[in-house]
Amino acid sequence: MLDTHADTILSLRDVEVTFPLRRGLFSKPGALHAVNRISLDVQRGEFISIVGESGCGKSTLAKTLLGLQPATAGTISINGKDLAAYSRKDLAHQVQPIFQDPYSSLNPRKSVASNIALPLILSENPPASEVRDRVREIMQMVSLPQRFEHTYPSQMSGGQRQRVAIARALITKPKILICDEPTSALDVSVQAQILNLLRDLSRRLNLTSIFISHDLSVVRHLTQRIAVMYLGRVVELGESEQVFNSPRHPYTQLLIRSILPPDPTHRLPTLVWDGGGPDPTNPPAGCHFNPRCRYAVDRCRVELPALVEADGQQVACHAWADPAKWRAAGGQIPQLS
Amino acid sequence: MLQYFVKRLGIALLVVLTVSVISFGLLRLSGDLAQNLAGEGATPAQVDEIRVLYGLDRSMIAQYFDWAGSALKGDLGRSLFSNDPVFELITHRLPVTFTLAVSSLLLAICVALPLGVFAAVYRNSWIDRAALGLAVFGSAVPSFWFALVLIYVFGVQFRLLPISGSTTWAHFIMPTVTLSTMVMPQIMRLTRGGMIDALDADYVKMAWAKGLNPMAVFFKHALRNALLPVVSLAAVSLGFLLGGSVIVESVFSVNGIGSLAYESIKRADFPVVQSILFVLSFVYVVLTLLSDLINARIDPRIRLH
Amino acid sequence: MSNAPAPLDNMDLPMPSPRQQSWMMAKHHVGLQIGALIVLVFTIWAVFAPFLAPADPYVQNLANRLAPMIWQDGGSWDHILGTDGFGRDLLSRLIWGTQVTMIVGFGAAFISGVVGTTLGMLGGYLGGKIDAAVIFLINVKLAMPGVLIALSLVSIFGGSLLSITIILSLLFWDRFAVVTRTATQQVRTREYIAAAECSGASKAWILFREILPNISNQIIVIGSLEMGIAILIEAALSFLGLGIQPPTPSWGILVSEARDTMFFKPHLIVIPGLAICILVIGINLLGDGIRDITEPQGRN
Amino acid sequence: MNYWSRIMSAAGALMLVASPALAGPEDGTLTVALATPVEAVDIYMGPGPEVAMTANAVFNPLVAYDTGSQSYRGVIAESWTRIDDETIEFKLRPDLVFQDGSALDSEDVAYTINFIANPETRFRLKSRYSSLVGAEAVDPLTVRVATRGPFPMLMARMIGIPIYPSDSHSALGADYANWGRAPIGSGPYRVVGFDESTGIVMERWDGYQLGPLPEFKSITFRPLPDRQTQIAEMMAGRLDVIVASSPDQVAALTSMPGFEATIIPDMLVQYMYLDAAGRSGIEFFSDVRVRQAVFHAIDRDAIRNNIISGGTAVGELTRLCLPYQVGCPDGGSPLSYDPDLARSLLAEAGYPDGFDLQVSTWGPSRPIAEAVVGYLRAVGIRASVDALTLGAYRQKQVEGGLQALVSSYPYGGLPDTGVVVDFFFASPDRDYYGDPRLPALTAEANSILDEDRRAALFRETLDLVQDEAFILPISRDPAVILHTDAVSVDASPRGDVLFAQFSLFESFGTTPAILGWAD
Amino acid sequence: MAYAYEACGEPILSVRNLEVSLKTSVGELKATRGISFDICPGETFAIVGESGCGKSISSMALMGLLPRIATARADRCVFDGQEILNLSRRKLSNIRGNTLSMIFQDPMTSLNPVYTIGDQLTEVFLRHGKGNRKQARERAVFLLERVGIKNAAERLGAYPHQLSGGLRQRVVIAMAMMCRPKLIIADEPTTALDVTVQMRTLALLAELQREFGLAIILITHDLGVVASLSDRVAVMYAGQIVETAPTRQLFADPTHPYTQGLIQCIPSYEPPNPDAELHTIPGMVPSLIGKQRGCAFRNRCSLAVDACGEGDEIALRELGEGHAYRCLQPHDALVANWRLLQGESA
Repeated sequence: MLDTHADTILSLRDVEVTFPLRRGLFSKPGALHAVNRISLDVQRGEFISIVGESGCGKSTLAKTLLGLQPATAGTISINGKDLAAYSRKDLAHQVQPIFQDPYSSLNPRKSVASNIALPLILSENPPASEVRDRVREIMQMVSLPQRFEHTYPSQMSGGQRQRVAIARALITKPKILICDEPTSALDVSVQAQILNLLRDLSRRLNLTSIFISHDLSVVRHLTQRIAVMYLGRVVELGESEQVFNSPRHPYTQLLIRSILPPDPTHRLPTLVWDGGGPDPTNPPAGCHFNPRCRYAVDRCRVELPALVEADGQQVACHAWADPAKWRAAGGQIPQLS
Repeated sequence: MLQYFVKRLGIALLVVLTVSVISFGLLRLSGDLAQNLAGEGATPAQVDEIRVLYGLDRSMIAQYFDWAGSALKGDLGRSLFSNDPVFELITHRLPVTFTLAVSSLLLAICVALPLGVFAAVYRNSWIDRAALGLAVFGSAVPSFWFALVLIYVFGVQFRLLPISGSTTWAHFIMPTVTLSTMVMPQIMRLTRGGMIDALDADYVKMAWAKGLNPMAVFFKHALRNALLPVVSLAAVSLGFLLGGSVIVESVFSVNGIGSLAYESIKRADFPVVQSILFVLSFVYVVLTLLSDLINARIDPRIRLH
Repeated sequence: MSNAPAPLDNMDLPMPSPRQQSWMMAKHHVGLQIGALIVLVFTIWAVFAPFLAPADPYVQNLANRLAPMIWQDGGSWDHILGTDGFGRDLLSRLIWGTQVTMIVGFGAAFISGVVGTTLGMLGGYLGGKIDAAVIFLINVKLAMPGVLIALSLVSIFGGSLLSITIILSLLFWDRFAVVTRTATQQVRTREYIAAAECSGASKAWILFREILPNISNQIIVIGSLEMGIAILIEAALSFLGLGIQPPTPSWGILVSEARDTMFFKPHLIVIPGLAICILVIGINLLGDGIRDITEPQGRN
Repeated sequence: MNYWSRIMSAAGALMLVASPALAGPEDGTLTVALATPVEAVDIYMGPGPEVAMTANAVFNPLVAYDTGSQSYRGVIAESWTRIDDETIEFKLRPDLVFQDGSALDSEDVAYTINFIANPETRFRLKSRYSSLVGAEAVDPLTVRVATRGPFPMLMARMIGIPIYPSDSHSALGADYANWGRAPIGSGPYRVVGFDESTGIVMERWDGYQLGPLPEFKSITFRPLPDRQTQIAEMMAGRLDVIVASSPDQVAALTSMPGFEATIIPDMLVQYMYLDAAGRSGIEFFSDVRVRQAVFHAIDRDAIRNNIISGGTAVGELTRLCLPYQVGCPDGGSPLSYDPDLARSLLAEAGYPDGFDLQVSTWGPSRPIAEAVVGYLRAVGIRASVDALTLGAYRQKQVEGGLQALVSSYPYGGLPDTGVVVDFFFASPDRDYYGDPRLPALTAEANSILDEDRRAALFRETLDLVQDEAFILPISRDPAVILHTDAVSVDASPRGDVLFAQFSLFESFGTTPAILGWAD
Repeated sequence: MAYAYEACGEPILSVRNLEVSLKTSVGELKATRGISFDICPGETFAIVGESGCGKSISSMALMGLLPRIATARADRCVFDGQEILNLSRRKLSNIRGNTLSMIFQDPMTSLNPVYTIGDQLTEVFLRHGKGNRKQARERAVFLLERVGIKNAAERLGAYPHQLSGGLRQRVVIAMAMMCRPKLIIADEPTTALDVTVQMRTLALLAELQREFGLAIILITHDLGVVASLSDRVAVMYAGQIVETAPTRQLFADPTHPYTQGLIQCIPSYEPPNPDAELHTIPGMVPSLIGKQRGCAFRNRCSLAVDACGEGDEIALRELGEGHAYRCLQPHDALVANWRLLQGESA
């Protein structure tokens, strides 16, 4: 189903991450499927987004890609080599993170320069003069003035800190950048600065970027491909514009309808309360989205839909597996109204 | 909830068991009990006889299981010194110490809780400074010294209070006051800290925003949340007071478990010492379980854990 | 105006550096200053005891027992605070006692700090079975009545400076462990830890280079509190006769020795008692002050 | 006069004017402090001075020792004869009864002796009685006591063996440890209240047959372990009698009106010995000059006069034994205080710069050890006190860990020098002298009954100890009774020694009790 | 008058020149520098701005919930005919939760974890003497059902941690409605919620407002929220209102350079041009510590001139129909700038 492209840098096959759930002394230990059989190929230089609400497993996926959280099943390969086969230091040259919270992503006890230099020292341990030069070089690249070198994170604003975090991620010249909601804690005006910087750098350095976000509107501007996750599974995957213009999965449609544009003529849709966010420890049977889905039929409550190709997009929805048959059975095709 | 407590109970029992093994081993390190029993003038042959008579010639493990086996049946052995059953010695003395410890804890709570609440409510005011000053002084004054000063002032100079013994409630006043200074500062600080956190919490802002009066905000909304660590500390403190009353008991000649332990340590009466350590750790574990239960009453999040 | 990289020359630093900020707060923190002053004075006493003490604290003169203080009838400049029950110079014993008291207090806090911090950090960072073991150890420690254990241990191993210090350090490691464990758990979730892990940092590097500096404030604060308590407990053990052994001039021993005469020569018991009290107050104020000026939530 | 002292004396004056002692002749009740709580009024279960003080008021032994005439005299026994080397026959006084009205006869004596000699009964320090084989009632007033081999110290031991009523004691069975909470004896006081916390209350037993009735209608023994608490209670008027534990306590209280101290001499012996045998791994004490140097360095007079309560009132101790003890040789001259000589002896022996030394001690000898250490430091020996609990001390002693010991001889009051040499030289645990002559001499002295030969052996032993500087007799240690002026204390030599300072309330024959009301 | 757009008779809340300052270890921080506005009954008034602009602290000042280190003063602060800023604590508490209530940002922390939601709902009703316990319960059930919670009567016994974030915020909204308030201050009511939940919560607020005729002060940083919910809006920057207008007017004709930049920053406003940069506002918010001069935005403004740094503050310029802005530039120049910005991103 998924072709391994010649220039695939990162490849996920049926990746699963489960956490044991201990409910009580006498009950059976359950399992939380944070990431549930995800397969994905990322091309070199691609900017891909993973979108979903809290609890959908996107952050766990990020951790797994960073090697911080071992996958319970499936394989992840980077440059054709299994992630587990990389040593920590080699992996550091392949993948680097940018995290969400600029207030916790820098060590407050270290100066800006030593925060930035850390990956370099750990992986290459070059002489001090080289460290200094490379720190200055990378600081310039992210537009941090050199006088910030000896300041501490607590003296800086959120946007400045996030630049430090980007500099730190890039100092080892990694191939892949994993950005876990890097702007969600920032003000809009600063968010735009950071987004521009990220896009600019990934183009200039030919980085492969995986951008994780809960905000579809942020993602639309940046990325070439979008994967939408719901309760540990990818429910829709496709080219960015295509997903935006013709979302297939009811959940993607819901997400797009939830965007509030800065347009006073746009009125809030009247919607019935659908119970809100799902409980990842106790996902519903069948299609996980079925309790919130207005198109759901009996089949959706029993059978888990597979990810299928539909006009260049991939969708995990029974309605799109075979629309004609679905319609014939009295089903409605999900539409972005 | 039930499962949670079953698990806690299991760990608690394991803790008591470990404590008993450690104290048993520790005290056996201290040397040959038979030598002590026989006295200074005894010949080696006499010592050997005593060793056999008291069963001290067997292996440590056998002795431990022997002791632990009887301990389960409530028989903690006999004092080497007076030959009294240790269980009786302890049950005679425990009530005195328990009265002392509980009254000290109550006094400490009665003073520290309101003080902590008001210190937090009127942060940086004179009342806060006074409370913190009291806490700093209380945690710095050596209890034995404080006890002597009390004796001097109230016992000898003004003769308001009896100096020693544990016959009437009046006898307990000075020991209680002294002992409570050992835990009062901590409870005060913890209450204050918890209250400050609670008062800054959104739900307290919400309570103000609902127009509730200050007492309802402080005592209904803030204090109950601030109370969780205080309850745990109170349980730990009670355990600490039971084991830490030795100095106060000694100075005020209160014949409690502390002075029994002290006397027994001095004369190497290790079956008694070992059993006291065991009983106190058991009491401690029971107290912490109790505090968990109380906390579960206070905080539904624990209840539904 | 919209070309990347965005112009940043007007970026300024709105905040003073952490060190400047702490220093600014210290300048207004009366408690910290008083505490620091007390600790400094006593430390000087302890370090320079050989030069400050007017007499050898061990030289006894049974013919000149319980000599009065200088401002009492019959007092003399030879013994400014008078002499004790063995005719030894009380002032000298008090000054040398500072050394003993501070060695025991600091030593016990230091050893227990090293032990407790190591356990707490390991439990907090590694989690799982190791954490469960650390929690169990802490529970066992808490369940043992500390003072009685200390008394028993002193009766077994004797009351040398070293053994008292080690025995006391057995009493205090748990609080370090509890605090560092919680603090480590908090710091562990910080994203810079994950960033360091992504850069290939070893566990040791993360524990000692990333986590430890960030919990060091709390360790210092606990350390100061425990040092105060260690001093009090050492004094109490000595008071009960199961602490530091005479003629070593520990303050607890000075109080203990003065018991027979407390109603008649109260200064013998008041002076060392106050010395303990003031030193511990100083240490506590210093610890509280350090926490106030270094804890992030203490700012603003 | 400083502020505190002024307050103090004001308080003292106020106290004495404002409220007279609660106890006193008015209600006939005497209140006595117990430095250690008494768990049972039973000397077998709790061998110790405080227990002895209470037990001796309730029980009587067969015989007592008259320190004045230095001879044994009968108490429950009327007379005694030696049947053979291993047996003595006691004739009891007729018509004696216990406090519960039951007859005191040979059955009770035999029962008591057999109880303590029984290898199955458990109590501490049982080896004291290990030379007793048992006793046998020949007729209601005759009892024979058998010993293991010739046992010259039997009479001395007998004064420490109170007689229990066979019926009530045996009824307790295995719970004999509870005996002391409701004991029944033949002494002048009955226990009417027993509480470990509040104390023991005794009432005069008007049926007492063995001597004049004591003056106090009742006595309360209050456990007060802390020294300053004892003083405070005394000053507050809630206590009549303390057995003083330090000269400062004595000086402090007697400086105030209304309090007196009475000294009863010769209770304990304070001594010091050094590890001449090298058991602890030090070798310097194997040189006699070093031992002499240590002993020369110590000013025994100053210690006695300043550190030992009542020390000013007693003479120098020249021997390890006390003068009233049977067979204690006179003479003896311990090494004089001469620090210069001590230094030169040390230099001569090759230790001009001294050495590190741990002076172990335990219990009440600690201040003496501290003073000794002070003197040793003055001659350049870097000594420190190693204060031990009883258990740790015994352990260290058995293991050979003592470098030097300052201690007291705890069986004071047993009137036989055999007890002394037995204590010091019989047990290998205590042998830090390394001289085989000492145990040999002791063994011989304690296995024969010939008093003259024994005295000669004792003299030889103690001379050897003095010449070789094995043990330094530091001081005789009196008991100082601190009391209000409502109480009188008769400290003259008397015929009722039995842990003498602690038999304050019993009287034998015509001699009244040591304590009484002042006129 | 720029403060009120429509002649609504008596405004429910009228604020003039509200100043809040904080004492910090490094000096006095002027969190707001004289803000003024009126709120008419039944309207939704949005205050929008980035973090630190003083929007939240103003609402706290109105509620009398300022932290200890903060002090507030105002020329006038009249709610429902009563001056509330210097009211005694007792009188203020009679208003709070009664005619004036508040919704906090984080539903996870704004409910007391140790009491049931029923207890917390009825508490405010009983406090203000609106009826007895039974009536309080009935009202609570009614409101819970109204905010879309099923099995409302059962849910009264639930503890907050048993509810999801969206449900909790509904409980908080119901709680604010318990005493039929005239004005609700909603401080970032949906920021902590997931996007799908946010939309539904906002829709609920809009419904409730229509149904009960409430006035709402909506404090937010999200222009999307402003656009979909509010009638009028005030844009705050560094403690000042830099522009105020009816919502449609503001989006149609954003005048202040900051407002323009803010709107332009939002990523998805126009269909994207893959090669265009997002619009940014360079630099960062100035420190509010110490005395401020001139326009606070001048160091980030492309139109800044020397005069922007002079004087105590820039005067508010009226454009009519309740639209006013605080800038030295004439309206024409600003309109031109806006065109330029739009062209650039197109």
